[in-house]
Amino acid sequence: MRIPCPFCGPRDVSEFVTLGEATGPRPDPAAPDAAEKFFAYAYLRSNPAGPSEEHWYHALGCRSWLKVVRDTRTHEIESAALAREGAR
Amino acid sequence: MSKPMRLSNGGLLDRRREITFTFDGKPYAGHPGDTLASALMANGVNLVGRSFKYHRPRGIFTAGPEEPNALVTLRNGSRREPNTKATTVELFDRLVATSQNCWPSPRLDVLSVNQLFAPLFVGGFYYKTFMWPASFWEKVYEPAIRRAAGLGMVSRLPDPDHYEHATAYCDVLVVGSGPAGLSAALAAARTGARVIICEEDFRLGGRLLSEPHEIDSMPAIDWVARVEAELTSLPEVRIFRRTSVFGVYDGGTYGALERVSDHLPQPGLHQPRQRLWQIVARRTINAMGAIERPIVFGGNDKPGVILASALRTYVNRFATAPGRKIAFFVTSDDGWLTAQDVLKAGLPIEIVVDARAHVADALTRPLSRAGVRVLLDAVVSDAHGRPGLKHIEVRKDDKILQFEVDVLAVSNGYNPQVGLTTHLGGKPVWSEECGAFVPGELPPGMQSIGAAAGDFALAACLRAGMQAGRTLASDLGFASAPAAVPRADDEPCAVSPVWYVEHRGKAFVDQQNDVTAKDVAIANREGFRAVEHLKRYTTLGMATEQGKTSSVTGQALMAHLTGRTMHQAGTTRFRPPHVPVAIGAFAGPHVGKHFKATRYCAGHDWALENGATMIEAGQWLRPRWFTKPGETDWFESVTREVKTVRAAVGICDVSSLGKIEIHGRDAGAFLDRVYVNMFSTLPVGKARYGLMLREDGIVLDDGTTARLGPEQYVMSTTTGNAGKVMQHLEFCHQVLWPELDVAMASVTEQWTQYAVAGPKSRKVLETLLGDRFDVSNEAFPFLACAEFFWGDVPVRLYRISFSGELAYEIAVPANYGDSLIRALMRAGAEFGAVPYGSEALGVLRIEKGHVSVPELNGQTTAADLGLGKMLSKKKDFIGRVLAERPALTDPDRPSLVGFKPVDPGQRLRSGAHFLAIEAAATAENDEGYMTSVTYSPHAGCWVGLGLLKHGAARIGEYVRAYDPVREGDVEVEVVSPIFVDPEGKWLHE
Amino acid sequence: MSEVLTFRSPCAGALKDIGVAATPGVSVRERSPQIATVIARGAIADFAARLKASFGVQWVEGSKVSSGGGLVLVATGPRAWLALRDAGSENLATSLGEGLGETAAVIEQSSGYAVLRIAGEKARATFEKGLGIDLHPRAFAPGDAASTSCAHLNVVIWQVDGAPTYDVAVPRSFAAAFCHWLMESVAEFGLKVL
Amino acid sequence: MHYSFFSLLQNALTGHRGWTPTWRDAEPKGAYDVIIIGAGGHGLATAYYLAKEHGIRNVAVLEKGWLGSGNIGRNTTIIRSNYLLPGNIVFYEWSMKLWERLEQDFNYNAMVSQRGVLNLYHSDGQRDVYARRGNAMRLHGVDADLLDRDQVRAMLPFLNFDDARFPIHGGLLQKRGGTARHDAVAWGYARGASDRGVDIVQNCEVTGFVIENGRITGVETTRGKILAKKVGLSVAGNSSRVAALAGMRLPIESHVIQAFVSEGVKPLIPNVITFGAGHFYISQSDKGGLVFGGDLDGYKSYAQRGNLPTVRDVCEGGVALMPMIGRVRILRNWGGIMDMSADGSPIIDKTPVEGLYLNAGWNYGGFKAVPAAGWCFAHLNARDEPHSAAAAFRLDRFARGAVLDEKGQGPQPNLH
Ligand SMILES: Cc1cc2nc3c(=O)[nH]c(=O)nc-3n(C[C@H](O)[C@H](O)[C@H](O)COP(=O)(O)OP(=O)(O)OC[C@H]3O[C@@H](n4cnc5c(N)ncnc54)[C@H](O)[C@@H]3O)c2cc1C
Ligand SMILES: NC(=O)c1ccc[n+]([C@@H]2O[C@H](COP(=O)([O-])OP(=O)(O)OC[C@H]3O[C@@H](n4cnc5c(N)ncnc54)[C@H](O)[C@@H]3O)[C@@H](O)[C@H]2O)c1
Ligand SMILES: Cc1cc2nc3c(=O)[nH]c(=O)nc-3n(C[C@H](O)[C@H](O)[C@H](O)COP(=O)(O)O)c2cc1C
Ligand SMILES: [Zn+2]
Repeated sequence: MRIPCPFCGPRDVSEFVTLGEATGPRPDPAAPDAAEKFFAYAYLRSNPAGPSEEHWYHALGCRSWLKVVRDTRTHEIESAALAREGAR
Repeated sequence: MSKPMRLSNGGLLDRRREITFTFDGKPYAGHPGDTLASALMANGVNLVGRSFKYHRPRGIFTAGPEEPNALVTLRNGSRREPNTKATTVELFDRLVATSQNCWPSPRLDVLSVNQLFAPLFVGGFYYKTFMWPASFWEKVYEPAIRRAAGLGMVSRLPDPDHYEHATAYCDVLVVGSGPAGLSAALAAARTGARVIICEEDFRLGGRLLSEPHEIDSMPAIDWVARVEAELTSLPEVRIFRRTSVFGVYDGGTYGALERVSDHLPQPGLHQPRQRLWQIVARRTINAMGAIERPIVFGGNDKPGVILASALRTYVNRFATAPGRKIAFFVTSDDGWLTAQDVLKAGLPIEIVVDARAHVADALTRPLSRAGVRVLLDAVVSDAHGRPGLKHIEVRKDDKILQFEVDVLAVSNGYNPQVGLTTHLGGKPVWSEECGAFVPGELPPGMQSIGAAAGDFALAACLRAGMQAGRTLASDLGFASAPAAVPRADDEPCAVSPVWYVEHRGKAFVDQQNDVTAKDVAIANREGFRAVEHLKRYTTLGMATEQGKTSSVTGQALMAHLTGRTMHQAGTTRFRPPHVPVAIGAFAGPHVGKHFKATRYCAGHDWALENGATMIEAGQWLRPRWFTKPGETDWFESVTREVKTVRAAVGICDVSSLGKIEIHGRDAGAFLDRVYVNMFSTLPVGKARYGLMLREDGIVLDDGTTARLGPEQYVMSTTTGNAGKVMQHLEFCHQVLWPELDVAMASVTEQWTQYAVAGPKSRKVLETLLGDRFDVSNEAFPFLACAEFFWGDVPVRLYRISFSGELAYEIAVPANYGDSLIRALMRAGAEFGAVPYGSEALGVLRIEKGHVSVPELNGQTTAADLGLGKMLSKKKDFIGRVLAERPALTDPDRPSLVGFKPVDPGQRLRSGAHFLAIEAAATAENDEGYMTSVTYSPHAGCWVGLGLLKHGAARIGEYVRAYDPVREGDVEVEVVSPIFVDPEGKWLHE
Repeated sequence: MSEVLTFRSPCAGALKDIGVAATPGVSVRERSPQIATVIARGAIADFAARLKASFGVQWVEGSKVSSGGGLVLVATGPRAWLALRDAGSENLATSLGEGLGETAAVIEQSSGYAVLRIAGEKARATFEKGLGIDLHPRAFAPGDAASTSCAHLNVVIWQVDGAPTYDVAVPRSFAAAFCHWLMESVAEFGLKVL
Repeated sequence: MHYSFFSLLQNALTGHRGWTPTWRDAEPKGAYDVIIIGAGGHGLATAYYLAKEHGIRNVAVLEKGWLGSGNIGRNTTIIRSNYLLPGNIVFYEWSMKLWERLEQDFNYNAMVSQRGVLNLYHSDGQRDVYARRGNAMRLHGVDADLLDRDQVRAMLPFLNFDDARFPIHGGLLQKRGGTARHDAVAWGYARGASDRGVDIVQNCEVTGFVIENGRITGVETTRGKILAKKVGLSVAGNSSRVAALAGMRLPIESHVIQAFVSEGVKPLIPNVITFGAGHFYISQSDKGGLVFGGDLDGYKSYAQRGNLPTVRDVCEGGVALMPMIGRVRILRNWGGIMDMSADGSPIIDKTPVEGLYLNAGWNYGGFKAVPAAGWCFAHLNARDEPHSAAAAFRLDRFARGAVLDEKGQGPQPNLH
């Protein structure tokens, strides 16, 4: 598998580590239902068979965190973007 | 040496040179260009080994990697390679091979008595018996089964050869160098595209080496030579010979194995045995050809029964044959072409049997004209002879005819090599037109051509190659004018496969795993009808050739029994590697001492010069202790080091701890969010202990972080977690809070850092630094930090302590690290300074009650470790919310306390569990476990840290430290975890 | 006591000539430049402008090398560079800090990396045995840089000229492991240590 | 038909014409008392114990492919109960007890081979962690032996003791651990269940749930709607996909793990061995193949295959640990899809939908669990209360913080 790092170009998967599914923005710690929200954020996954948004880290490369949309049935990558840009 | 079966001329051999080799200890000779199989055959050796289950005599059945029978043990000593297919071994000088699965020899094999029990040993018999008595399985049955199973024997010695890994890129990868592959490579290469062509054989040409076709009015092998020359002349072409593409992976990545030195007695100087290539290709042309299919009839495994295409290879390419009285049993036109070649080579043919009623005259005529008996609409039902083939029975119109022959060539059409096309999940589909499974959905970027795509005729292969090579290159933007397609005739290639012939003897479907037609019938009766069930129940297709000659036939038999079509039956799943690949090749160079890279500190050489024993700390090597002359065991050295630190001063390399520099306007705010305690309020020039949680509220890491400037912090982490913490911080910054003005980089490599600890540490630093820096308590109190220059070398100084002593850590750029430790030791000499290692470091921190790796085990909360008070209530931080979950705040959770043996002579061990004094040793009574222990010179006895239920409330109580795996059971007193200087006075002195 | 701290390079003693051919296929030389990590803090345009104004270096976008007046900036990430300059009187990190001001964070790394200059006809064939990236001239040319792995080690590599000559920066503690990999991989071609 | 040496002999004499299907390949009926989704080890064992221990025979096991086409047919066959945490030890030890009498119980030789499982350690720290584990096992009445370097060397002289990057210091041995013939476990349970009336329906994929007023009443399948009073979900790597049909999100990601088998060789490796300094474990099958594996590929996948870097990583570990296997060739390499849970431990529990039960999150360790998971899941289905051996495997433990995190990796499934 090759991940197209937006900065480095396509690189072998062995240069990356993944945290797994991107479970959305970190919840508001001050919200009244923060406990429930944090539980879902930390533990629950949609785990779809199909395109899935994931966090990947280019550990042996440019050290960027990426948001990657990858099909879990075929391993084909639909998009890869720098997480910091998506977050802005 | 005489080679009785070598034809007097022909063949692609270098007859001027002779190569000698031995098989089962007997010497033989062959020529460069031979394989082991062809050389054995030329020497009249056709009985090569015995079969797996029934120990039936077996010979040479094919001429390639699909060989099920001719498995030998190649080489000897530590280079011994069991189960090597003689058909794929390029002959080399002094080659040594031995037969397998037979004793004392293939001819006289004792275990052939197994054949007597054959009626019992049917597919799946072991599931039905050997159940009684239960204990006999491990004692009696299993050992016997294990001894009988497995073919060859491993040397049990370390492999002496080395292996390389390499990566190559290309625009077009061509797999296979037959007519299809060569023309494809040529067409693609002429566009200027980067082309790699991989051929597993040692010669390019594929079937053209075995079949005397004409291309562009020249003999096919001359055409091959011409193409090879042109390809070699093109700068962007790489030709990988002896290289099997074995796997297709995601993103256009292919695995290929180059057998660099396997054709030599041993690898040359600086040469690996094999090189594992990872090839990244934008497009791929699969031109792997096709494999001929056998036919299932009685005795179809006898030595002498051979695939017709293989016989053609042996005759034409290797100028040899397995016998002198040859018969054919065919269902395809291609079989007749082979028969014609055999005739041309001057070998006598007894008979050609074709199951088809009608065969073109052009095919039969040359044979009948030569006086060969031809029988159409007939079948071979049984083959006989022991050990090799002696005669066959042919059935025609319910009459049985007998023929004395020693070779029977079978031809039943071809299976395109679809293996690689399925590695990413594509499923082959049955083509009625080809009478075979052809590729279904292909991996992205791949195209199959030639025989691999079910296009069997030569002209079609050449056409497809030229076309595919050009189109794929042009997809990538490489254009060229169309070139003429090499001219050749399309040979006839009709086939009407016959899967099964009524017979009397044993008829094999999978020859290597001894799976018979009867086993398929039993599987059907017992409900194992799905192709995967058939495979798993009977082991059909699970041998070293992975069903290349057997799977489709087995499926055909099952389809026939169940009334399903081939299409409904489908194939079993193909998996990499397409051909077996040595584990060592996958492992590559990263083995032995180089299994993982070793990280060295700048002070490494100095440490070794000074008696250090080193220890792995993750990938780092750190001094464990320093042996002084006269010391005989580690305990003595470590105790001396600890005592010296407590009484005077010691120096310890702490460079491997993670160091991360964090800059920016929001650096403080950022640290507030990743640490449980406050850092934005830390004054410049100060350091603070920090604790980090994971988002689930469990402790991630700890360390001190110092503020060197208004916008500059340096964080330290544990050695083992340095990478993990860096990744975590990057995540927090890049993903969670990119709006913060923070910049960070690991500076672990940049700084060599030594801890200088003990009451005389200040003296040592004063001596070292002189008036470069004032280290007095007033100028530089506990938890101060500073940066200054020593000449033009920057120095960082921290007043922090892991040992509980008055202590400093001093850091310089690592290029000066070696010099620093030497200077430190010189400065410390007059104060009795000693270096200390990680063992003493451990003793000192346990005595001080500091937690470390054994306590930060990913299962403990801050409160468990007695650090609950550090959690700031004034701010949010990673892990705050989930740390409040009920089970994590349960007062019953074990918490950190100290332990001392009640009998001070007793030793403690970590990993022991705590039980109340009178309690029975049961799970219900388990109250926690010991995390760290040490002999404490300060306490004069062993001391420990551990997690005990309600620990803090039980100081003064006695409990048992129960350690049955080491036969330990020690009564211990629960004490404060801080054994030295509980008020922390020393730190401030 | 008037101690002076003396310098010891990361690869000291780790490289040796390997002579299999009259002309070795690859040469290697350890460089000891000053090094700093530079991380842009605000808008890249501001950073580029300061870089140009203070050092005369024209910034090149992407995974490239920007250089001028003896200063080389090798891109290692979207907002990060390894800055190198041959050792001289002026401290690189200090002068970068002053020259770039608010637009970047500068972190001293002169001892953080071993920097090797590897050149020769067989340099690509050698790197093929460790690097996962494509060094073919169509894919990687002088002025190109990559942060990647070589035989499992983090490296930063950039091409200096078409000889081809490459510079490789390896984290200091891994220098010995890298040298070991290099010596093994280059052995069949021969190595000259300059 | 009872299997024995005599039945084999008898059949041999009559040309093996007397054998009958191992299990009935049933057509689905319109309604059942209990439907179990997934004819893997767990689903089949559940059906078997429902029929045998609870007398509930009107049961269907629905399988989307062929019986045993999931992980039960792909795993590396290791069985052991050498766990660290109490909630796990009781469960896996119960499973081990069931393994020890399984073949006689269901009259099928699943080749349960208690050849011993040895986990190697390479540092004092690792030794102490294993001591903690071994002691926890002993407190639960489970066998555990802590071996030192010499003892390991005497047992397995071919390991790399002298040229190792991370020298072997010793190992934790569970003698009762070992292997079992994976496919045969599925076939044996299928036969036992089918003989007791359970319908095993192949090529029948569950595509939806019928839920009325918060209660399950049946399932939609590719072969039509089938009613049931209770439905048990036992679909291993597909847990999230199937649970999503009932509107649930689970603390699970599906990941690929690869496994390898070498060409067959004569007896070489007597036990199950795991490397403590790399990702590698190995045993030898009765057929002679070295069966081994290592770490996950690390990314989510439903593709049942992995990539080359992991293959290399596993083999590096292998040759680093036992240099003698360098020339042994890999015959076949495959991947299976596992439901990796957020704490690395399984879930056997009710769900918010009444009558719908969940058996999931087995990671790469659910083969050894097959007997006990079947036993406990059948118990839950039949009695509506958790079996004591599976009491820790509750779905709400994540929200409560009562996780069973053996490795201490936190809620990141790919690290377990
Ligand atoms: C490579 C590998 C090595 C392993 N090694 C070990 C080991 O050594 N020891 C160990 O203890 N464990 C091991 N495991 C784990 C073990 O194999 C699994 O945990 C266990 O097999 C899972 O339970 P199961 O047998 O019921 O799963 P499966 O056999 O996967 O059964 C689930 C079934 O559900 C079916 N299904 C899915 N969705 C539907 C649907 N919608 N409708 C109908 N049916 C459906 C599937 O087709 C499948 O047959 C390993 C796993 C792998 C992949
Ligand atoms: N008349 C017939 O019925 C009939 C049937 C089949 C083939 N043929 C003849 O066979 C030829 C087919 O040509 P082709 O080019 O398609 O096939 P080919 O068999 O000539 O060439 C295939 C080549 O691929 C190589 N190869 C296979 N797997 C490989 C791998 N994994 N890695 C590297 N190399 C690999 C083989 O060693 C071989 O050299 C034609 O000459 C045709 O006349 C005829
Ligand atoms: C313990 C064990 C032993 C195996 N032995 C063999 C073998 O001898 N030959 C073989 O081809 N495959 C063998 N396999 C692999 C199977 O053929 C198959 O690849 C695996 O069960 C996964 O199925 P799949 O490849 O169809 O997905 C073995 C698998 C296991 C788990
Ligand atoms: Zn990148």
